[in-house]
Amino acid sequence: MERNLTHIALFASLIAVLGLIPRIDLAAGVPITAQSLGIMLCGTVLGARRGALAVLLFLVLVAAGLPLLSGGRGGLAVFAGPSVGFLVGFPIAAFVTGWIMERTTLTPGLAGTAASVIGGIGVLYVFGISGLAVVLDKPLAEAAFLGMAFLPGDILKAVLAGMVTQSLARMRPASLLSRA
Amino acid sequence: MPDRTQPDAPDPAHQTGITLDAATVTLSGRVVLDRISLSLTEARIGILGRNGSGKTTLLRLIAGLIAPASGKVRIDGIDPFTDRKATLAALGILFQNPDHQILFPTVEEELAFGLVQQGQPQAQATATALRALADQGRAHWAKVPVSTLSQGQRHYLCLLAVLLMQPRTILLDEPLAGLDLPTRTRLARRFAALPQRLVTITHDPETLVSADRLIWLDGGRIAADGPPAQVIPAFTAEMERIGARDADADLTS
Amino acid sequence: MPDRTQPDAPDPAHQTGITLDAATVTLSGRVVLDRISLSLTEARIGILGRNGSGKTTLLRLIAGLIAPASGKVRIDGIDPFTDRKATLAALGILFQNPDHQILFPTVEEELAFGLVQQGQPQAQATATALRALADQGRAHWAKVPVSTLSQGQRHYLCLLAVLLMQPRTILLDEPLAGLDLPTRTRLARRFAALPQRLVTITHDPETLVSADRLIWLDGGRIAADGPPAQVIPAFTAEMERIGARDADADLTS
Amino acid sequence: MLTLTSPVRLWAHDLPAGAKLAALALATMGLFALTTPLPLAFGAVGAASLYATGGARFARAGLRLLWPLWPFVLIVGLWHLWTDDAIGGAVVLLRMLTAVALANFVTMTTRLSDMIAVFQTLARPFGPLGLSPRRLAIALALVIRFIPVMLDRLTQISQSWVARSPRRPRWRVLVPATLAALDDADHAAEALRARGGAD
Ligand SMILES: Nc1ncnc2c1ncn2[C@@H]1O[C@H](COP(=O)(O)OP(=O)(O)OP(=O)(O)O)[C@@H](O)[C@H]1O
Ligand SMILES: Nc1ncnc2c1ncn2[C@@H]1O[C@H](COP(=O)(O)OP(=O)(O)OP(=O)(O)O)[C@@H](O)[C@H]1O
Ligand SMILES: O=C(O)CCCC[C@@H]1SC[C@@H]2NC(=O)N[C@@H]21
Ligand SMILES: [Mg+2]
Ligand SMILES: [Mg+2]
Repeated sequence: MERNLTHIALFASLIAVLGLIPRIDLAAGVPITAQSLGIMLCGTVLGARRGALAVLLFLVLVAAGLPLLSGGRGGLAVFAGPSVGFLVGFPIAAFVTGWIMERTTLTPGLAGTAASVIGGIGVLYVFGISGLAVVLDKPLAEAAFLGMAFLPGDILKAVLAGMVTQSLARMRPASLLSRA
Repeated sequence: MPDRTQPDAPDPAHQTGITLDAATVTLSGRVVLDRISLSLTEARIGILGRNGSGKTTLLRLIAGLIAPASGKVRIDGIDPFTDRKATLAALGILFQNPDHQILFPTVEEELAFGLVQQGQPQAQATATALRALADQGRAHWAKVPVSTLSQGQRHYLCLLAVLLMQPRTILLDEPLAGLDLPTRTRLARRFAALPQRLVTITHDPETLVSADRLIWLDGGRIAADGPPAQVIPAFTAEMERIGARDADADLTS
Repeated sequence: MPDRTQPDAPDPAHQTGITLDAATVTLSGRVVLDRISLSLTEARIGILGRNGSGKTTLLRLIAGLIAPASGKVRIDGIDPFTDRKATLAALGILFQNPDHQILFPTVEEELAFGLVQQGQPQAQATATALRALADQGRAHWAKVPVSTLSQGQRHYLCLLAVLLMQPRTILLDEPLAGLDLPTRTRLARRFAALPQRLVTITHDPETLVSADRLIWLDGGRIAADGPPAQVIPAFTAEMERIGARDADADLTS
Repeated sequence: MLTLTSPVRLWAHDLPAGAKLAALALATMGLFALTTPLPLAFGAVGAASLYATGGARFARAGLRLLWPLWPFVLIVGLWHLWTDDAIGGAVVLLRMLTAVALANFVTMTTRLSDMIAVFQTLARPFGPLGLSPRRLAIALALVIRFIPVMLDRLTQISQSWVARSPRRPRWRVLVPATLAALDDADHAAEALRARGGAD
């Protein structure tokens, strides 16, 4: 029980720490950030429910005013900004990533990459691009065009997430809660 | 049989040694080491000092892991912060906490890593690592996950990893803390047999009686510098004096 | 002035103490403690043993942090694994590493937490914590982020947090390792003044000469159990004997 | 840790956090309901005057928080000029900047602990699902506590790497860092249990 709580909290910290890796501003004010890698890892390591809760916990602290998003941004304003779709999609992306991770029998590495591509890219982009479309008052197709700028980076992150998950499966099998 | 891993390591006497020239280190805006000047050429050097006096920071500075805010650091003539390649051959460091040092899941990978970084092909590095393990009667460790080793065993692995790279100087940060008495005795014996220059941090002055030179750090400055016969009595007396005082005056930051 | 934080802590002599009845602990399928039976009622108890002998595991078992695979553990009649609420009043544990113990970002929150857990309302708990800090001349610590405290200061904070909960027994896992001599002297003095029952793990038998009872663990079993005058000489002799042997035979496994 | 709270104290600090949040939610919905530039401009002027009540220093701090939106402003501006739709561009920019400014205003004038208390209240209905306010409070504190711990770990890991390699570890810190997070989580779980658990 305690273990669930602390794993959720520590992975929320991990997302925050990944935000300190310098960001690149791009595509209409939505940054390229290593934090989406954190979202993927929450799913692949913690599994669906705990992964989503870790992301929610992180978002609660951001909303409460801590500058934990990349570039030291935070507060309620980020939920009114161009990233809002991505932020709303974060916990859902982690959940889907974890859900797939829990159900496939692929090796942890392959499963981690595949789940990250589907959850951490596919699902996340649906929300992120819809958000962009609403904020920019543009058709989805045009927003999607902007969103594609993130694709190369995010594919790299999904591969990394798979590799990290594979290593963890080898080094701390008991801690890979998604496969416990 | 002598306990030497590096039969062909260079003789420390031929090296120019470690020199610091008014080196100052600032961490998060705080001066942690204050214009330290030192020239270390001895084979066995000890560093003493209270918690927070700057011992680990000094070791990190010498190892080139942090840069001085001002002043100069040279190891055998090399700038350890900028010339990483040359520093790897000149100097190895054993971290205080093995958990801060170990990077890889298995013993074999951990040992081979440093060799690959020094330019050996992976296959050769792994072979060297396996040979070193076999030499120590620990061939069966090769595939063992590091996480199942005890604290003392992990500590020992870190030391092996450093020795395998054959640096001319080894920096040891409290190498015996938390180890049991037999392991301590054995490691002390192994250290004594090493041909390299050793710089050792400790809280136990007794383990340094046979050193060539002791440096006592206090609040980021050198409080004393000399042979053990001179530094140890002064250090011990001062520590006892402080220990006898009321705790409260001091633990308050 | 004696250094007591708990003037009204219960007298250990009136407690039934710690009893283990053939308690076995298995971790990842390995038997780490093997049918340990003990009845501890003394005020000062020491635990000795080599790295990996099971000392920390024994403390965690007594504290109810892990359950025995078989056998029974009771603290003052309470099962520490299942009856967490009652155990909080019976027993506190100081982890070896303060960073493994501290849970909250500021000193005040860390101190108040245990009291809230014991049922005090938040406001009252915070007030008690602030009073305790003021009593120790550290009122200015209240809002300080724990990450800016030194290792020794964090260690001290953990001790304060445990004492504030006024448990009848305190378990200490190598409480003095890595601390400098003055801090060690002071903490030892503070421990000596505590009215509670103390169970202390250490690698330094000298620090246990004044204990009432020593337990020497070896490979998950009790190798010796008795007064210091009896256990220390046997332990030291054996450790020296092992230390004199070639390292390889033993570090294996 | 740094927070985004205001350097100056003003009247809005004394309003209950819950009320400010509710007002913000209403205002934001209102902004998205408006589709012509004029009413949106009134909204923007309203937001600006809120900042004005805090004095020059407060207003400057508020403007600084809007700065990260510059790429958004640039792209939207260029795009609408290119598509010859200046009015549409004005609507999007006014709406966004006003909504963000209002949200920042609430963040700047509400203490972190008050904001967290509101979230705890909001979480109350989810108690039966295991999301009790008390657990939420402990979890939030743990996150804040472990961010600096994890940063230290990252430094240690990079130093251990650099000590044996001429190259920087870069992304390779990820595995040891995640491992450290998992181990810290196990230790914290034990420390939590040692002091009564989280129920
Ligand atoms: N990143 C940092 N930012 C600010 N201060 C720091 C940082 N790292 C260390 N310090 C401070 O620098 C001082 C020296 O630290 P150092 O680790 O060198 O001490 P030490 O002598 O090795 O102590 P110990 O015996 O406890 O290991 C301490 O007061 C410490 O608080
Ligand atoms: N999770 C685990 N899985 C398997 N073995 C474990 C686990 N935790 C500990 N052990 C093993 O149990 C034994 C006892 O460990 P314990 O931590 O109790 O030793 P200790 O006496 O406290 O040693 P030290 O003096 O090094 O702290 C060790 O051999 C250790 O490798
Ligand atoms: O910091 C924020 O404002 C939220 C950032 C959302 C960024 C999204 S996550 C998916 C995509 N990949 C990136 O690198 N950035 C975007
Ligand atoms: Mg140190
Ligand atoms: Mg132990």
